[in-house]
Amino acid sequence: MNDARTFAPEAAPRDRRSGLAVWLRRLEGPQTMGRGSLFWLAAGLALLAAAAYPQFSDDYTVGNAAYFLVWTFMAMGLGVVWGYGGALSFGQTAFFGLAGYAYGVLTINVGAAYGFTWLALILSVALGGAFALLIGYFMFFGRIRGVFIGIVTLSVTLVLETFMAQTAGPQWRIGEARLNGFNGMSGMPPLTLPWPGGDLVLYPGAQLYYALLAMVALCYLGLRMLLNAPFGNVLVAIRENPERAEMLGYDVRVYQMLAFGLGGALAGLSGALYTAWGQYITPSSMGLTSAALPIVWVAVGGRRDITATLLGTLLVLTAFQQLTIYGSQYALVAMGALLLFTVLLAPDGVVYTAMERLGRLGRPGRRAGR
Amino acid sequence: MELAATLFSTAYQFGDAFAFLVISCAGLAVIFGMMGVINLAHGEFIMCGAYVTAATARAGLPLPLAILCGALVAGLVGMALERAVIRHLYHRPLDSIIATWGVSLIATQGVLIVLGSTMQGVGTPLGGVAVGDRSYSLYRLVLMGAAVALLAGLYWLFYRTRFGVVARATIERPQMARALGVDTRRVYGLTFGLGAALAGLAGGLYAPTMTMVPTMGATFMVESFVTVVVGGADIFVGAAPAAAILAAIRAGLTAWYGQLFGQIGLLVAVIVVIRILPGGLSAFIKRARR
Amino acid sequence: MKTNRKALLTSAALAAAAGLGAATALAQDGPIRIGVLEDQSGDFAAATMVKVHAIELAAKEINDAGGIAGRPVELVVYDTQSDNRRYQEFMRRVLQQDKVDVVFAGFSSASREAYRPIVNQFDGLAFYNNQYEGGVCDANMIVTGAVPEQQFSTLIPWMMETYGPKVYTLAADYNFGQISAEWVRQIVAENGGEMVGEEFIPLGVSQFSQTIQNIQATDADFVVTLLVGAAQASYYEQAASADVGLPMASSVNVGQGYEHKRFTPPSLKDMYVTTNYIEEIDTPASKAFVEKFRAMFPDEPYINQEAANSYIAMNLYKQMVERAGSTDHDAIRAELGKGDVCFDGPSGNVCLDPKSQHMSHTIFLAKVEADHSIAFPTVWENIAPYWLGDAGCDLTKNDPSAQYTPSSPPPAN
Amino acid sequence: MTEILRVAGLNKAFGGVTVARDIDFALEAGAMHCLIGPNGAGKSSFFRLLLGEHAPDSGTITFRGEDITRLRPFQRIRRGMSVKFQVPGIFKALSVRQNLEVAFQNHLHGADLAATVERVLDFASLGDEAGTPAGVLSHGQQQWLEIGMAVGVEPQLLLLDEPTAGMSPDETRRTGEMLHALNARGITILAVEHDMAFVEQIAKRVTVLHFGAIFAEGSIAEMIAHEGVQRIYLGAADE
Repeated sequence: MNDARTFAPEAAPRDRRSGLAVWLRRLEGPQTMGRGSLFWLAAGLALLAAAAYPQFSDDYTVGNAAYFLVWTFMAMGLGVVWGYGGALSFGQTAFFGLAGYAYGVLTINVGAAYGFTWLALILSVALGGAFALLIGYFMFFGRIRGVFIGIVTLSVTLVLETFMAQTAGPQWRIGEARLNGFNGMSGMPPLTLPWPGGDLVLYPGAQLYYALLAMVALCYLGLRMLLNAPFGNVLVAIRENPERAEMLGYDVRVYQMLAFGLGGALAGLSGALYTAWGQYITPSSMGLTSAALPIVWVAVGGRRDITATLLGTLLVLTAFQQLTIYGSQYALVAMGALLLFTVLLAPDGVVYTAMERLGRLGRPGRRAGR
Repeated sequence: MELAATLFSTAYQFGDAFAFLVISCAGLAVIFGMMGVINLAHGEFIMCGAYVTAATARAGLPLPLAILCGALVAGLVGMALERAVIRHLYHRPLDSIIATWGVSLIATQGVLIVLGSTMQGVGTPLGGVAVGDRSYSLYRLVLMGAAVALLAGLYWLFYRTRFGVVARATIERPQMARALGVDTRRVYGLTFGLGAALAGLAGGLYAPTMTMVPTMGATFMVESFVTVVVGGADIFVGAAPAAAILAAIRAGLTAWYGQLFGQIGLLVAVIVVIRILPGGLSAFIKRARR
Repeated sequence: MKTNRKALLTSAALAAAAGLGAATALAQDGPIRIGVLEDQSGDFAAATMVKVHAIELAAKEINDAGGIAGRPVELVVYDTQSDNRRYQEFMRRVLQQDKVDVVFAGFSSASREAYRPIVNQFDGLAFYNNQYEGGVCDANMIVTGAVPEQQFSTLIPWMMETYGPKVYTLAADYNFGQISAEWVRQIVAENGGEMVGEEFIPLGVSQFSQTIQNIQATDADFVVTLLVGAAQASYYEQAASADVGLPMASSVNVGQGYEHKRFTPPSLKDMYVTTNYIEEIDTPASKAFVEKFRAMFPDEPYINQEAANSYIAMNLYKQMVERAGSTDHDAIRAELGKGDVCFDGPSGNVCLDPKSQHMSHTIFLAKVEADHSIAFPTVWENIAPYWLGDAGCDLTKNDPSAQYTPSSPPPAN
Repeated sequence: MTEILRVAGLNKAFGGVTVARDIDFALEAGAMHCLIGPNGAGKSSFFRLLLGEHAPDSGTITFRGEDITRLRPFQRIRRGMSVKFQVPGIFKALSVRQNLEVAFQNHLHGADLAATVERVLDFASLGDEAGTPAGVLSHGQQQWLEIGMAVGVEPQLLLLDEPTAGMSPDETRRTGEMLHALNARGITILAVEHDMAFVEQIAKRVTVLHFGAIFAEGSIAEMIAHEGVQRIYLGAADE
């Protein structure tokens, strides 16, 4: 019998580059828009501008910007699950809420000393991710697909909301922490950095803003690398044609479950940060309206590209808040109109379309050979 | 006598839950089951039907006519919406979710701005009837009858009329239907309008029993979705048994453990059914029948 | 843990002090800025639009009469869309950016709990002008709405005397409903009555057939309905059409959501509500208030107790600032601490209680007749918000910034 | 020669429709074998059973000496099966190169991956199209791309479902050459095909399916001469 290794290289030179270099190379790639020095120059300038801007602004505006940054993690997570993985989750808020409550319970019981709030943050995110993995296992290994994923996830978040809303009584407590039903849990400390000469409490303001900005930048770059890694390629392949992906030897279920877990962990990160930001978390943050919001951000921004998702989310959050301030009663009408407009005229998302028009940034799949 | 009264009470509770599920889900089931569109503005069609019913009834129209008026107006609004928005989204089901949600936002808040935060309702007609030592609302018995009539009517429409046959053919094989000279766009438009009209009918039927506010449609949403999902794509084979099963779950849990468990039980039932029967009850029943 | 949190708060207050302190000093001669965060859209809009109007009415009156201590009043109004997040965003905005002197904010208890940490962080002053489940012991909050001890210690004994000792409670399954039900239970027991049933309804439930049967299965003399929101309000219509026929007692209906105006008679027949104000109250002060209100807002559907509370709160604030000679919160609270901050307004004479910073009320018993007109079988004058003070909350001594309930009272010290 | 695939007593029915009836079938390693039969004969269903997309009601499938009847599709692929569907199963939004990378990265990494991609591009005559989104390739090119995706990762057995459907005569001929080249390198090929000229070009042996059962088996010449085979094909043509 002949050697069946038909196309495999006989003596290809081994790739000697270090793992880090490989990962850095993946900052650019087919699954993400933007490549070349011009793009990175623009990105660097944007980061610089974001870093410098508290110097020219007031505390409120900076705190408000920090608040917007809080939500971007959930949006990027949904971008991965929906935009790249093709599974529309209507229940990211379930993981958001779970992690938010977990942060509250942990920090109320243990306190903020020795930087414990950060450990609590990590534990909460892990819990959100683990719960998402569990739900993901249940769904994807149960051959649930399409719109039914949306319905299952929505049901999960509504169950959590309905349950949490009735935990007002004193019997609903975990250690020191009262769940406090519909009125919500409060009294947890904000994120606190151990600092020589006294802990640094990250109230909404410049310090929290910088911490969040760093986290958003890291998370964004990390996702770019992951999406351009084999994992991202397979995820997109599954979105495009799950049957074919399976026939290439991929366990589609595992990839989808992992993507869903990642999305859940990122939603959890937003949830824990939100709780730390406002020192407050309610069941209504897992309700129908809250559950729909991330979908709106991602849809309007653009789900097919992580950069569009990030920028779009910030844009939509700002626009909606401004509408509420200046549009009074008409704000919700304008939001609805914005959604309709997006879906009908810029189905790939407003930011995505704009970026594509901008052209110079290049687009996935247009490289000729390497 | 005591036993008969208890039996009646149980049947009444079951029938009441069943009627609510069937009536509120019919419009959604037609639109989702036949067209594959998840219509998040379903609740707003219900609200539309309820508002029109209340307005016309208070203007002096007899209630049954007012309810038909509500259904008709909701249906016309639905056809207009289909033409303006939904038509462009048939090949993008996830986008149609977002678009209909946008419509729902506009409708809810628009009604609030134009008509105010609340509207006077119409009282529940017919009064009560005593069975044993308890009394029951006669109108709710009428609703149960309406639910059964609705199912029968839909069956007749889709299996015994020309429109129904053409609609089913179009939805199953659009290209083929087009090749046979069917104006498929018109069929889609009419089907969506029918779904909207059924939602309006639900609003009209329940208008006399509920508070009239712009957000009233939202209270129907969870139940309708749950029923449609558990039922699966075929509304006749699926929705009716789904409504029956869910009504039993809901009425049972509510009676034994209270409203909280009734509510949560419904949602858990959905998750479990989707997990065990991905195609819903209708796919399961069809397979078993073969 | 507690001390730890306090320390955090102090350090934050210090951080914020520079900005805020300078602002108040500078603003001394400009207008007095009042933040208004109320739901003008979303689920609660029906009951809260009128609060904004009441504040606008009070502001106009104050400005026409020369302002507060000669300074005009300026309103900074935001629509919070019945969304807790908007409360968080806008409370931060009014305190940090608009630098208002005082905030009038919140309808639902959840919204209050959402913004309270922010008020505490910036050491702001907020008026919560809503009837609620009680128990907020927070120096930064002044509450003008009625609380359970004011509404139930009057209502329940009267109902038991009039209709009988057997009580069925139907309550919304969240904080307000559960805590109010707890009060009802306690007062029924104290008066030798019997709870024949208690049922909690999740928010958003609109179908009540089973509940109606549960009530009929008991031999209740009357039903305490503590239902909240548009969906749950469907109960009355459904109960009436099933001929339940029992009198109802409530602390939350009519006075807030004017259900008797919105529903078709006779679905609310024989409902008894303790409220501190509704527009039907037939006193000269009330009539004058309604007349002024309708002159400015002719289309106002209904002037409810929250509208009166908001109007009263504006006038109380004016009085305290003028007495203190400053908008400084400590100076204002010092005046409040004297215990004689009172106002004779549309609902009669009311006074602020220094210990809890809640308000005393004249409680009217409103009875809904078959044609949905209102009768007032009785009136209780000058009912104090006694529970928090008795339970151990004393804001003149310390500030726990917490919410207590009868089953989790302030820690004994 | 060793046996690479054995199917024994395979049965499958959907409701009342039997798509596989007592199928016994074996394939020698290195063979180039065609499945023919009229529409609805169960050819595609047989493939789906082999791939594990459908679970059989009874019977066993043995691949390289291992019972794979209960394995999931991706597990069978990892054991050396590979498939090209009738409808091009490529990822239209990805470029040609990315399609190949996705296809191979399960097994290969870094420079190995790059080198293999280049070879397959060359083999499938797609070197000039590497950066083009696969969706805009011609029909024939899409088919070749998919064949490339199917063979890059050293499969033992390649399943082809109508590889030349919709191709021009010239494309069909080049496809045939491609398959011979693959077979010469040791890949066993099992193809479903309608085009009898093409079957003659590639197949040594042919199996005829009819109503889910094996109707006849033999060389291509035997099958063309077979009276029964002629009858079912003519019968099918009447429909």
